[in-house]
Amino acid sequence: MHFFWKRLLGTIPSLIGVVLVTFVLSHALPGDPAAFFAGPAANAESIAEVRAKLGLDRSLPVQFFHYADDLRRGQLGNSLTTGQPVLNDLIERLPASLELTFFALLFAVAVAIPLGVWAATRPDSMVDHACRALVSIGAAFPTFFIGLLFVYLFYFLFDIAPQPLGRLNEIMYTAPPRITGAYTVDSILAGEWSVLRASLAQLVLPSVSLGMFALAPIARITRAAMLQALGSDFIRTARASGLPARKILFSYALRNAMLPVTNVLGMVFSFLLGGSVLIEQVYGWQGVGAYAVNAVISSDYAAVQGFVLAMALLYVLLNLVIDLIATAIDPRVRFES
Amino acid sequence: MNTPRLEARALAKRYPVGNRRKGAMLHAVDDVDLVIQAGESVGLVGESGCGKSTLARLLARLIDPTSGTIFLDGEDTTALSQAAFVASPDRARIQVVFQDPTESLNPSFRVFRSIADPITRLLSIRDPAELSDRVHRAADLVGLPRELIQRYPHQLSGGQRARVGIARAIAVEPSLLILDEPTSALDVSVQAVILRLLADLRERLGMSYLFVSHDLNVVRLLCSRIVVMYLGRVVEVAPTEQLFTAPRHPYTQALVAAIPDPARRDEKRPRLDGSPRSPVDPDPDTCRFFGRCPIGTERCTQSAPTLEPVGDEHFAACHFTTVVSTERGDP
Amino acid sequence: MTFAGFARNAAYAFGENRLTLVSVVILAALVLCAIFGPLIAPYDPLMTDGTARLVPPSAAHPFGTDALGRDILSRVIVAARLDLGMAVIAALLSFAVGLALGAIAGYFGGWPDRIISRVMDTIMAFPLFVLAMGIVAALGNSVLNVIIATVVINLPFYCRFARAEVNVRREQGFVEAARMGGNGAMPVLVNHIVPNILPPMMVQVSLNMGWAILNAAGLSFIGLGVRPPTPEWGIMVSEGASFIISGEWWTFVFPGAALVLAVFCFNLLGDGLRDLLDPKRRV
Amino acid sequence: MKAPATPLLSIEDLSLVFRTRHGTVRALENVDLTVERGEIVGVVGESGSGKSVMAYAALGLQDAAAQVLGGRILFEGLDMLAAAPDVLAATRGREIAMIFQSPRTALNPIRKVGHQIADVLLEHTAVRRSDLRQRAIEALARVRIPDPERRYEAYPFELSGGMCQRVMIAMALACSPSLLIADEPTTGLDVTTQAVIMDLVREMSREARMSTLLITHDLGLAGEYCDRIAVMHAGHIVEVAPTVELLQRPAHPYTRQLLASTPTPRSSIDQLVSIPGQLPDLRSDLPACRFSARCERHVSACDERPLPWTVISPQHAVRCRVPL
Repeated sequence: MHFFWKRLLGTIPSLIGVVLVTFVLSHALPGDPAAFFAGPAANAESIAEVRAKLGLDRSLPVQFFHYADDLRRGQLGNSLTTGQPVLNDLIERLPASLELTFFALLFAVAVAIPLGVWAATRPDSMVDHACRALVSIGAAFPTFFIGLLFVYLFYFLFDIAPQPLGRLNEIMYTAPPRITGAYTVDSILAGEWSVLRASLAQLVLPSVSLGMFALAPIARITRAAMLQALGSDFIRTARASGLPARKILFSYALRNAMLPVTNVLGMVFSFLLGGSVLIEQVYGWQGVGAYAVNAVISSDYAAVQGFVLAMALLYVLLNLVIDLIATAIDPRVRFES
Repeated sequence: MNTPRLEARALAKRYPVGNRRKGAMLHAVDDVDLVIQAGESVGLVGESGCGKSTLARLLARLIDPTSGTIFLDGEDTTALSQAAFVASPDRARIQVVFQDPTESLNPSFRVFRSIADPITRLLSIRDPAELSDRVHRAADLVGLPRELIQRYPHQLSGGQRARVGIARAIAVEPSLLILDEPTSALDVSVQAVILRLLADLRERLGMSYLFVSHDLNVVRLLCSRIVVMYLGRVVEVAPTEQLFTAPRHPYTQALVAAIPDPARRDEKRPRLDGSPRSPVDPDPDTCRFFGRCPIGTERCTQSAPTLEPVGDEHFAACHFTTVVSTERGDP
Repeated sequence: MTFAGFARNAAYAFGENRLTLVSVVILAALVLCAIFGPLIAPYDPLMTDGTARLVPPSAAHPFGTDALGRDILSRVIVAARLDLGMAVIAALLSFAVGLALGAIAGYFGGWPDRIISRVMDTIMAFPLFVLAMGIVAALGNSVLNVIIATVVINLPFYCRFARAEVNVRREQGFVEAARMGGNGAMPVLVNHIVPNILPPMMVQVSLNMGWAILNAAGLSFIGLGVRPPTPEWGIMVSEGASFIISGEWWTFVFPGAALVLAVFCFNLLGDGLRDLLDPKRRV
Repeated sequence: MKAPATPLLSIEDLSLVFRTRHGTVRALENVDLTVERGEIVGVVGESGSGKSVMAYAALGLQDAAAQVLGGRILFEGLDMLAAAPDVLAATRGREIAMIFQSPRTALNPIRKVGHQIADVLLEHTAVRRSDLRQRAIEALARVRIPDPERRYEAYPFELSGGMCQRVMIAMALACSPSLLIADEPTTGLDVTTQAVIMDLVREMSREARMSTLLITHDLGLAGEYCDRIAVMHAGHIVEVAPTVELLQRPAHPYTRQLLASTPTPRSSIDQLVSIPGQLPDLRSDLPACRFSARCERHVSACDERPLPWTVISPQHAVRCRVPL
């Protein structure tokens, strides 16, 4: 597992970069950071107080040191709107966002990869055209617009989806005891199957609308990668060796095609984490995205900063996982390092 | 003897590889001496990765050597860095014809601009009439029909592109032309045309050639002397016929024996097996060919052979070439 | 390529792919809206009418009216200037800066490359929409800052693309030939390499434009950048969202559809351009 | 080496076109070629002559855009152009094997080379899974790959081009096929490696009495290793003859010029002859003899269809009305 540690070490520059950028965004930009942190209702006196408290009267390197030290201790400051430490707020809401993102990814991957493979094996067929149409359309729809359309169609018009108001209909069900914070997992752990069903029902529309935007890049790259793999020299060799079509398609072409697909997953996660902010807004989902939107509107800066930092750390972590998967698939990457 | 057109002394090019801290160096070209006389045509052969292309680029001053000097007509060109040499008038005196005629032409330039660009830059000719006159003269020299001068490279055939590449190089009247595998991307029938053109041009313009190729049969046609490289070093230098009939270095022997030859189809010829040693930090006391060499002994790991005279104008770097003129013999 | 050759290829590619032609026509219409919006719009986009609130699409109001009785068609038309403007300015700025940085990193390598690449990696270490939110929140809630945020998050794509394209060509024969012909580093880069990477870069611009529109609209949707009552598609969708559960679909569908149409056309145009420039498909 | 009544492979009157967006490419026209048992046959031609297209058709692996207009390809009585896909798949790798140029890309980059050989063995032979590894290692050892146990675990990128080509040969020979098709197997390899690889191919062919069809652009290479040579020009086979006879007494003007334009260890620059003109555009209307525009011996009879084979000697035939 030599490369594992190498990859882990490789994330350090990204982490430093992330911390530096969030610091720059909060401390070193034009405008008065103290005014930001003090909130919209502050007067000159309280701003000065905040400035001293945050150490903003000191030099930038010193400020950065304090900032990094606070981060190390998990001090992200207090939210003005909730009055809670930002860290607590984030921890409370993060599982909801992760649950949503996970199901969105699941939907996107489950639809896009088979579709891309299918389209690539029959170029210029109906399936191929359908795939390309879906990709073009999927990439053109703003996440929030899809979300609203789904609500209008499936809740208002056809009445087959539950009310788009959060993670669980709190009038009919009580949330399962918190273990992971993800309702689906917690309800399974608690054996509360009706709650599981209810929370899954709430999840369907938001995760499908969020997944729609990830669908396009995955299907597109799967199709392209499969086409390229199927046209490559080693597939010709496999055909000339008389290997069965199934084996050529799956264990030769698809495995090679998975490399570009894994590489595009990084971008897909970027879309998903960004899009989840909008989807949470549309569906009243009590995740970190909705929390951040409220914080932005009410200039609750510590909360916004904590959110940006948390998402960036999460994203760095996800990229590490993607990297490890790519390394597991491709021996060349393993030997490169 | 007259001042050579080009003389390289102890030329070396090393590239750092892998972890910077360990300081491992890839020895692409190592301690190479080379002389090309005025009007002479020298062949440079060796397998891929032996450093012949790097050497050609060093001599063309496209890259800076790690150490060593290059004299052009007796002047040290290495006094200037590559970046400064680009702007010097000497730049026009060495030109290169590149390997792939498709890749070596700017796809967004018409033929005229491809040939005219070096003329304006190196000879400072900006007068449109004179420029166009020069371009046409170069095109005529390589037998490129004038109606093709306003075309883009993708509208030309492979042979026509090769002609453009040659026209561009000779348009600035160089005294040394480096030919880097100029025909390896062409079909034999086109190759024949280009080779004859090159032979003809040399005669008419009196240029010196350095002809880099992996194909001994092709080099033979144009060159009077051949330099053989192996893993960054020159292992043998000999007049062409002598190199073919009496190669002295075991690598050259294998190289000559490997040329497909219907006339010798049933002969058992020496073959070279195995793969070359690593060019990264090679042991200075071991012959680079050791391990692949059919006659190598322990002695080859104790001191690396250097280029020694083994005959008239003939040099080889091997402990086991029986030499009459020196006391060094077979141990 | 000669102009006639280009025209022939263009005619060929468009004939081959009618959708690209359609997308060009629609985009031209959108650009006309962006330029002459206020002249074309049947009503004043800001004029409220208390007697005609939430009127469904009709002859008088083809797209209906919103909660304040404003004509949605007029607002959708006038919004084109802001939406397209933000995206075009952001895409062109990031294109120019990204091309310059990427070309330098790709051609010179060494420490300029390391610094530029490290900065781009750091931007890419964030989920981009989240970073855009953070930038707008830090710089202040304004249209200009939305554009700046969009430029920043788009920069890595152009920069990396240009870097890779330059890197491929740096070692190619025609670049070495240009150096043999007396071209120094900057002339090689500017006269020989950049003209050859412009066509693929333009494809990127076109493909990226749609994404830039989506980002700007997304930011407006959550209340960043544009403020009411300014007509802008994202904020109109957001305003219309509250009327979904009472069934007034036109309030959010039309501005949303305008967004989709614009993004869709830019994507199609990008695909069409890519086909057009693909040497394998040249006649 | 005299053949029994039926040749191992016979390509009969094969005509094949590619339907492309820029017109119909007449890639092969009335191509006839036989390969006898145990024989090494070379197919020589410049790029675009159709030699690779013919080789792929012999495996039933032609491109999707290819359309066979007529003729058939019989391999031990099996029509490769009409056989069912599963019959073809069972024949490929088992009875007919193929090796390619650029061996590095011809191997699956993310699969151990040993496993790739094992895949072929598993598909075509009754080998037990427990013996699979051993059999694959034996296949590697047969082509004299040093340290085959270790190489079994290697990925293609860890091996040199020459070593990859040996792996390809090991894979091709794993099931002891009766025909090996080698498509420019040494293009891109060094001359010394080329000699080793070609020696190996020849030795393996002789040892196993396997027939080999060598596709190459290098007349010298074909001249050294083949028993018979077929020369292709613009989708036609213009001449077939035993190697020595072809090299010494070429009957087709194109063959003679091709020989004269190929540098040899004895030719000089003044003897080097270039062939006037270019290959004709295969999308245009073509004359009966596709070389006629480049031929100084062209007479009006040359334009009459069909262009007949002229027999020079029992094994030497030429497609020319005015042979040398």
